[in-house]
Amino acid sequence: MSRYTAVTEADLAVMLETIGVESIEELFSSIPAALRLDREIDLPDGLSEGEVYAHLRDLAAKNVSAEDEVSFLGAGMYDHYVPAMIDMLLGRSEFLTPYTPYQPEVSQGGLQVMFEFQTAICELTGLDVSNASVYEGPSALAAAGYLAKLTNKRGRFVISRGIHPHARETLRTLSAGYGMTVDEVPLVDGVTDPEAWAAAIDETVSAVFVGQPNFLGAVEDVGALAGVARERGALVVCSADPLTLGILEAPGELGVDVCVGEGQSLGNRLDFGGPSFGFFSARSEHVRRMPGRIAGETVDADGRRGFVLTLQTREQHIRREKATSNICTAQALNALAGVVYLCWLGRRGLVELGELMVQRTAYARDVLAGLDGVEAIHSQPVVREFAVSLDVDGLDGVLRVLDRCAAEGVNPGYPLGRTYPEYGNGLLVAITEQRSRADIDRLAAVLGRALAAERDVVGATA
Amino acid sequence: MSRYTAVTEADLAVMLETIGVESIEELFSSIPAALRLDREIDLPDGLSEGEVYAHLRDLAAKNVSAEDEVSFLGAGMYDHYVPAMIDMLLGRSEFLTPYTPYQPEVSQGGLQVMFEFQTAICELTGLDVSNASVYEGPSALAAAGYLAKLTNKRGRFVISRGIHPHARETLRTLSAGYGMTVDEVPLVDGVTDPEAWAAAIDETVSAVFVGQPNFLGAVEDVGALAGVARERGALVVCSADPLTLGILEAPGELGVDVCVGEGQSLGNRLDFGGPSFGFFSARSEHVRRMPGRIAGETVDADGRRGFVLTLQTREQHIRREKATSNICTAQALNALAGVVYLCWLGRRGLVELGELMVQRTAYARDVLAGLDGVEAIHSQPVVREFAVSLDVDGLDGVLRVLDRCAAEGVNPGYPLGRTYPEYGNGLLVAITEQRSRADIDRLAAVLGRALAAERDVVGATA
Amino acid sequence: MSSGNGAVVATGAGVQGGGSTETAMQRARAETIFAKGAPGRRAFVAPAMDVPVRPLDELIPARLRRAREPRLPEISEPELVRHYVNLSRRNFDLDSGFYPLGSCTMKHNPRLHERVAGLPGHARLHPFQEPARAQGALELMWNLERALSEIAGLPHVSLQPSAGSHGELAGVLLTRAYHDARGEQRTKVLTPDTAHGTNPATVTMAGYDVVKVGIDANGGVDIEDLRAKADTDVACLMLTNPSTLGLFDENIEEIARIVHDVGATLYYDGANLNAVMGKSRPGDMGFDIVHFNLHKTFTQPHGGGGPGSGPIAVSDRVEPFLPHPVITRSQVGDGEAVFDLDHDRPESIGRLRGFQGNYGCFVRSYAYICSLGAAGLRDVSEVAVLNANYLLAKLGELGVLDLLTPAYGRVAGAEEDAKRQWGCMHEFVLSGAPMKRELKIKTLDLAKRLLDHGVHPPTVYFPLVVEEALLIEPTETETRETLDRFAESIAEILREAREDPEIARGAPYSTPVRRLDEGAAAKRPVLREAL
Amino acid sequence: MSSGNGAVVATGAGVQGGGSTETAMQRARAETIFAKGAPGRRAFVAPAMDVPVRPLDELIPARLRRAREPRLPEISEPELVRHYVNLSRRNFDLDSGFYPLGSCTMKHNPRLHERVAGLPGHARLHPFQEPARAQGALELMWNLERALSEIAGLPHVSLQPSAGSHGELAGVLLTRAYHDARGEQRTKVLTPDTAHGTNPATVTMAGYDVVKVGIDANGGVDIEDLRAKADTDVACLMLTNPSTLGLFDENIEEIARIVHDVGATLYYDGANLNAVMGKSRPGDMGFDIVHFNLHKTFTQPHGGGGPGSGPIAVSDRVEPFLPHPVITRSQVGDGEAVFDLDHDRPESIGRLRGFQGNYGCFVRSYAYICSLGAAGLRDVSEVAVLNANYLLAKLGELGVLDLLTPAYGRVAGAEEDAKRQWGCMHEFVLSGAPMKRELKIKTLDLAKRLLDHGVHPPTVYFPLVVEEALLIEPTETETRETLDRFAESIAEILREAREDPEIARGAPYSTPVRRLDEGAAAKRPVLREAL
Ligand SMILES: Cc1ncc(COP(=O)(O)O)c(C=O)c1O
Ligand SMILES: Cc1ncc(COP(=O)(O)O)c(C=O)c1O
Repeated sequence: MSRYTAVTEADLAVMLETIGVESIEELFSSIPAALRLDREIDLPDGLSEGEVYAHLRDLAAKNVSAEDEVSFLGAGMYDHYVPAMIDMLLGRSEFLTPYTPYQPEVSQGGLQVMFEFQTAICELTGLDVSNASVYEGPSALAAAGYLAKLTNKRGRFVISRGIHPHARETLRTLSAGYGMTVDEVPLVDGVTDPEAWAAAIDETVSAVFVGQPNFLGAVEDVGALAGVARERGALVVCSADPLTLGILEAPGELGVDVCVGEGQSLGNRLDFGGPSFGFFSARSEHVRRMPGRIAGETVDADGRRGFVLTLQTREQHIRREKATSNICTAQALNALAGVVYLCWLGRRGLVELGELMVQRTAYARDVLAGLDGVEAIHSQPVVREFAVSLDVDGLDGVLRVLDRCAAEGVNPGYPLGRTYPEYGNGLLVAITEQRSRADIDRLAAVLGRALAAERDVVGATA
Repeated sequence: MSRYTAVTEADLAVMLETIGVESIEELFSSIPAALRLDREIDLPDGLSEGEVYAHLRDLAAKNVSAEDEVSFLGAGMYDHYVPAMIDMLLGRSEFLTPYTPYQPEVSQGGLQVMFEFQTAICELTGLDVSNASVYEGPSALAAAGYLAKLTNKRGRFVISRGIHPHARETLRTLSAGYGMTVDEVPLVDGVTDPEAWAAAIDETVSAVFVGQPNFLGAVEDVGALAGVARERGALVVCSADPLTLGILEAPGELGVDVCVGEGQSLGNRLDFGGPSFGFFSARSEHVRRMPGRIAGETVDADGRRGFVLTLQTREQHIRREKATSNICTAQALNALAGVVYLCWLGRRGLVELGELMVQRTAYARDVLAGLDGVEAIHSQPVVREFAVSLDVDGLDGVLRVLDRCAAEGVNPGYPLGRTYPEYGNGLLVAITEQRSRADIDRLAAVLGRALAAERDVVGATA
Repeated sequence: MSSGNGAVVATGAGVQGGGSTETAMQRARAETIFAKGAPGRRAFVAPAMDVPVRPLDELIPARLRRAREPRLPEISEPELVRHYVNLSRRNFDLDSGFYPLGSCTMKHNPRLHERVAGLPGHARLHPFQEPARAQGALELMWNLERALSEIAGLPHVSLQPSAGSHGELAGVLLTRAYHDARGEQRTKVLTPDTAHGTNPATVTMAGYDVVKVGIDANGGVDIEDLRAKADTDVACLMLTNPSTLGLFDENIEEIARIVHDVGATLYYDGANLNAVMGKSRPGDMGFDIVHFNLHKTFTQPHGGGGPGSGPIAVSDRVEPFLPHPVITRSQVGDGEAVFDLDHDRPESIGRLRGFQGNYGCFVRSYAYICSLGAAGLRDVSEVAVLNANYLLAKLGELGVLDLLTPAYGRVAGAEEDAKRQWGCMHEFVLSGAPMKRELKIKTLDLAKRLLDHGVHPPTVYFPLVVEEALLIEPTETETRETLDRFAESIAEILREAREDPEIARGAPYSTPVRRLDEGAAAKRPVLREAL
Repeated sequence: MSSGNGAVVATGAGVQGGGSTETAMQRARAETIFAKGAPGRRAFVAPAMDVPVRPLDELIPARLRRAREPRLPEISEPELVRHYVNLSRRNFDLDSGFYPLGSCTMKHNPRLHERVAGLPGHARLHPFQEPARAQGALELMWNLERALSEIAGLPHVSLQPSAGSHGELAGVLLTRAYHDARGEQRTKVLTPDTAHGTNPATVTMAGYDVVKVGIDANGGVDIEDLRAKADTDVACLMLTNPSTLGLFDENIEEIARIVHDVGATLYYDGANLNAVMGKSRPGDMGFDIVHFNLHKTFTQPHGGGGPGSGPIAVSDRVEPFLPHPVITRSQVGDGEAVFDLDHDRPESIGRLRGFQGNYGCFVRSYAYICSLGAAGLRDVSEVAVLNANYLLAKLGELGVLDLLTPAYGRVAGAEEDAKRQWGCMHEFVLSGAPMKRELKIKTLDLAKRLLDHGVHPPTVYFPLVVEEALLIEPTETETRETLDRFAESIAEILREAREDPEIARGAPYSTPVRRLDEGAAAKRPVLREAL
């Protein structure tokens, strides 16, 4: 008997007797002898619950989390406050432990949550239909590519360089199998270059991809970009930051066919990158090519309202090699957090939170731009994130500045040079509602000192 | 509308109209004008959830908890590991948010938990009946005194000085009202002085009180002490540490009438001293004088087994000034933690945990006694706690040693001089299963260094 | 598979073409944890024995050791979790429905409070940690004391009492210490007929005699009776205001004068503080001692019957006697404030319990106060009173008040034809006497039938001064829709009872068990599982 | 008071003296959150606007801003909590009962895992935190990779894939990269008829053609068919072993030889790894690529359909193509080990998703491995197999197997009169065909009737190769009593159906809703609330 098993000696005797074997080993006799391990696998001994807790806590203590420093890191995942109610709901066995609602009669809770989630996502994006979640942002974008491919069978994708670098790469990886070419359109003053965009799109293009706001925090003119693509018969995919959609126009109003995105900022923890959820919404004409689970409304034998998984003939368990996606286990629990978060914010809260971010971000942008050695990378409107460049020596210089700030308990943001060589000494700064004016002022002070120190050292050694 | 209210302007209009008043203020008109506040009370403005979280987290960070140091503090509350399952169960709305089960048909969960709790406590203490919890250890002891007073109407209590100082004092405070004299019997070599004990007890004594193990960690000869008291018609009350009762004889087997105790060590957090629970068990002849809620078994209209609050004619809501206690709200949720913890340990686990504590404590006692400047205060058998004296200058010297150790992340224990002037340079050290041999060795090293440093300084200034 | 029937599968018979569809699982008898598991099973795994093992006999003599193991269950972790999760589902709770249990203030319990109370810096803080290393906890307690003091309008606070009745005991013992210090031997404590049971019970435990004071036609203290009984043997008058009838005693100033004139203290049972926060203060009314129920007014979750917390606020004259330790704050210049515990309180009544009180509850209630601020707390009381009056009016609109009549609370000076005849503070009492007479169902039947409507019934048969009483406290956190639905449920039950009283008398039907035989339980008490 | 019926009050009609006792609340229609609340209500309160406010038009031009607010609910916090708590109670879950959903490994989810995953040092760690300040996370991932590698018997691991099917896609793309690097253009991937739907779906998404391979009389891969189809156009064979029939393919060595001989890779769908941990390793069987389902074998809770995590382990020849970043460990002398993320992987297929994978799942599964250790993991598989075989035997004892017949799994060389005729690994498949024929109830009816017995039905109608299939996986965390009770429930349902098949056909009866019309939902899809 190990930690979570329950076979006592008495049980074992009865069970072997009932089965009609002498030993457990006999049950494994279908495994060829040569393949049966004749040793214990090489792992440490098991531990008591308290010991495992202590070990995992010690590992946690080796990380500097957003609980430990004043962090302005964003770049795709954001340190928004997760209301305590969400922890409670996600911790309820009834939501935490069941699987996909294959038996709707005893899964009305999960199914209704999906239905509510779909409604909320449609409201946010302004599109007709939503599924019940996909893995996360970048693979959601790749899934939109696959939908486009299934729709128009064309062979080329055009993607704005303003899309998150992970998403661009995921699209490349996952579309390589079915043989797509992926062309990137550069940015100018922080947004997708409209001329290069128009030039890149022709009738061979299956889909175009634009981020809103883009990776540099800039608000794109999605409507204009979409217009060009639609004219040439390409599907328009927008990857949107859902928490900006109380402020920014709904993609569905701007000619977008599919709106996807990363859901982490909606009530999900940072979790070093996952699990979170991706959302996937589209115009209704695409519904039968959508990936993943979709909940729908129906009635029971007594005429009571109820919910079921529906349109399953799209899915792998029914259609197998003809399925519109291979996804099976998705991110139901994270999507639950998402819809609860949106309801917690509520209609007005979404807007108020957006306005708070816009104002504080504008303030932070001004304050940082006022520092010696800091310059804006672009002048576009932003919601909660903006890009500056530091007057230091490329990525390494930025990293040294970040180290100095970390020593003072401040994390100024994401070093853009990691993924954008063209902004080698760039810094991407995110302002969530958890970063107060005092925090921003502290950032300015600490960053200012760190920059001065870095330039002193570099000056001295030069 | 504030944070948790929901009256919109539209609601307010309808509600006032329905009531037939013009304003909310009108509803307060029965309060004499002179007594109505004409200002807002003087408190800071309300905060958002995230801000309150941050404030409470900052306060938490100003404490050094058992998560932050290697702590050997015990002295009545112990840093045992609380299994995660308990947090989950206590966090379930169904256990967390209802009140006392006044409506048994929709409270079978809570009532059955009480019934199971009572069973577990009876098994631990070896007594016939248990209630469903009282506040905590010391007031449980005082409640036992009140039961004795109700039983035999005598006017004097005799209490061992080995009982927790808080419990001794609580007994004095709470029995002062009904006019009891409380006499204390001193310790000799760490246990209740049997001669002084025998001398103190006569036919005027209502109840005697002994701790098991006592405050110095020593195992008392409860049977012998009880015998003397019973001969003279006094009720015998034992305050027992429940987690030692897998090792030590059940008080019920030793002539004890009432066994009470602090339940914190059973699956409850330290919480800076509360909430936890007190348990209260007794021989069945005392059941109708017991304080607090008691769950009993019965059947429903269809003959189904069920549970209800019973013997309520003891209680304040029925008997009022004739009640056997004034207790109303008790510690149901903490008692739930207690019974789940006991089931988690299980029959064998309780004993194994006890054995681990006994062995590690013996080891620690040896290792510390081997240090220069450390001496045992007594030579009695112990389970998880023992007392030593440090060769320093009284309580102040001990406190300085503790400060030094704290700076190295170790908390060696409780300075006995705080409550026992006769052990002015005493230190009480507790070894839970969370303190490994490595931790004990670290304690020895750190304490050794601190002692040496203290003696150097004192020597130098002397 | 578990006898604790889960949420999803309901108990009880269904019918299908004549045959019962009930399954064995639905019929199963409730099994306790002691009936589950099997010898040898376990959830707990001990940490490794990492020290040299010595024979137990050497360490603890056999005669002191346990001869027979306690027969605790032997059960695997999965079984254990299922048992208690399934048990939980047999409880009604505040997070699933309306819970207008009068006098108990069943308001919403924000989850934020559980989160902050669970921070290891609070939850794993040892109560004997040296004050220098527990500054955050002491600061929190200081801040909470200051807030409660301001709310009560009394300068000094002790957080120590564990619940309301513990606070009452503290208060009466403080009264005794106060009189003792003045060399007076008083013997009586006055409590009105509407008092909660804990009041008289406390008086007895504190060694005083209870003297009851009648109530007048408005449900307030009968001033004449009070005057007659208030003599110099009286140590204290204990009062709830608003009273347990949900009514503010308009004569409170006069009452205070009478009590103070005979040198007695005036004690405020704060169970109903939810009605007056930020609107009126006990200290200003003349009270000397107030207890708070943090588990009511300040939303510490009720936990199925605790934990609670019952801090007290007192006037200057009572302060010297407060339980010790008390929290102190000192600050040099504008340096950091330093907090400490002061045990050196020579006149103190002493301790009421171990350590510093139910700190975990302080964290929650302090978080609540931080969230709401002054205006928020005032809003709480305003909406609590608004909701109660609305519900009362709504019941009137639905014609319910003919059968469930308000016993007290006629609005002073209301015209005959005024819309508003009845008023209340945050709760109100109805008498089911007419209903019992006319429909032949008792308040208890109404309560049980309410269970089938998915609500927790109000407090029943309290206060004792009202026949067939129903004490309804909706709290401020409920919506108008919820109040409307509750009113409709009551109306529906009365309608139904007029047609067929047997339905209510047989209720409930949809609960995990049907009506339970409490008499049998008391007659032959079975108080533990037989093993 | 809520349309999401709570736990305690069951839905549906009762009868009392002829009249229905059903209440309005019990009859209420399920309402979504969008139907609740009222304009102006709110749970969220924003932090104070503490910076100078500029006109929004100055910051974001009106034409980019939203014209019409999203119509999210407007609801108070108490209402919101109640809505979702009540909804939760309409789910069946693993903590309340038996959940033998074949192929899904519904094992106990220890709460320790939720606790450690929730530590802020893990839960609030930003994925772009500099590796130097995320050493704990990287060390954890490294340790987990090493453990999974040892379990799989394959040297390299990537934790990146988000679930099993994502791991499959990674695996097939790795296969493609592998062949590409060798200059080979292969076009086909083989999958046996027993394959899970994600296998062929993955193949298509990765741009290959699916070629189906038949199964033999024992449910294993039909070796002759395999030989016939295995040519040099074949890039890969995807296999589940034990298969979705719960049977270990005894010819695995031969299969591996055939596949490798044509230069293809052998992919192991690790969904059934729970049968063989510490007993046998895919790497030793000859597999090149393995995916794990942390949400099955390593007890990441299923969350109602995720999150999951699908790490892959691969052989040396596949390693160069692994998704980046990969975790590296370096150590100078016996200094502290330093962990880093290596993005410089020129042959990598690239990323499959953002960041480093579902770290929160890694924390849980790593805690699980730490708790169990080597012997514990072996015990898991041994008991998983023991429990499945016991349940199968128990069903035999109860005479169930005449109507629900094992389709495959006859014990090799069992004498005619041997007790043990049928065997399996950790799960087994029964065919309901005889039951359908003789009792006129389908597997679906049996499944729905099981709901009234308080258990979640097994997987139904999968694998496709078995008519009226019922795929039963009890897992190792269930007790013998639970298995016995389940077997008795099945027997009882069959007995009942013999008397009256209508009962099963009309089932369930005791659930929050009765059988749902899935056809109608698909025909006229209503996929969101109309506002
Ligand atoms: C009016 C009144 N006074 C006192 C109390 C006792 O408070 P506690 O239960 O906290 O001891 C109550 C609790 O129900 C009450 O309603
Ligand atoms: C045999 C088999 N393969 C693959 C999968 C897919 O795994 P996932 O749901 O994690 O994508 C499953 C899941 O049900 C399965 O049972």
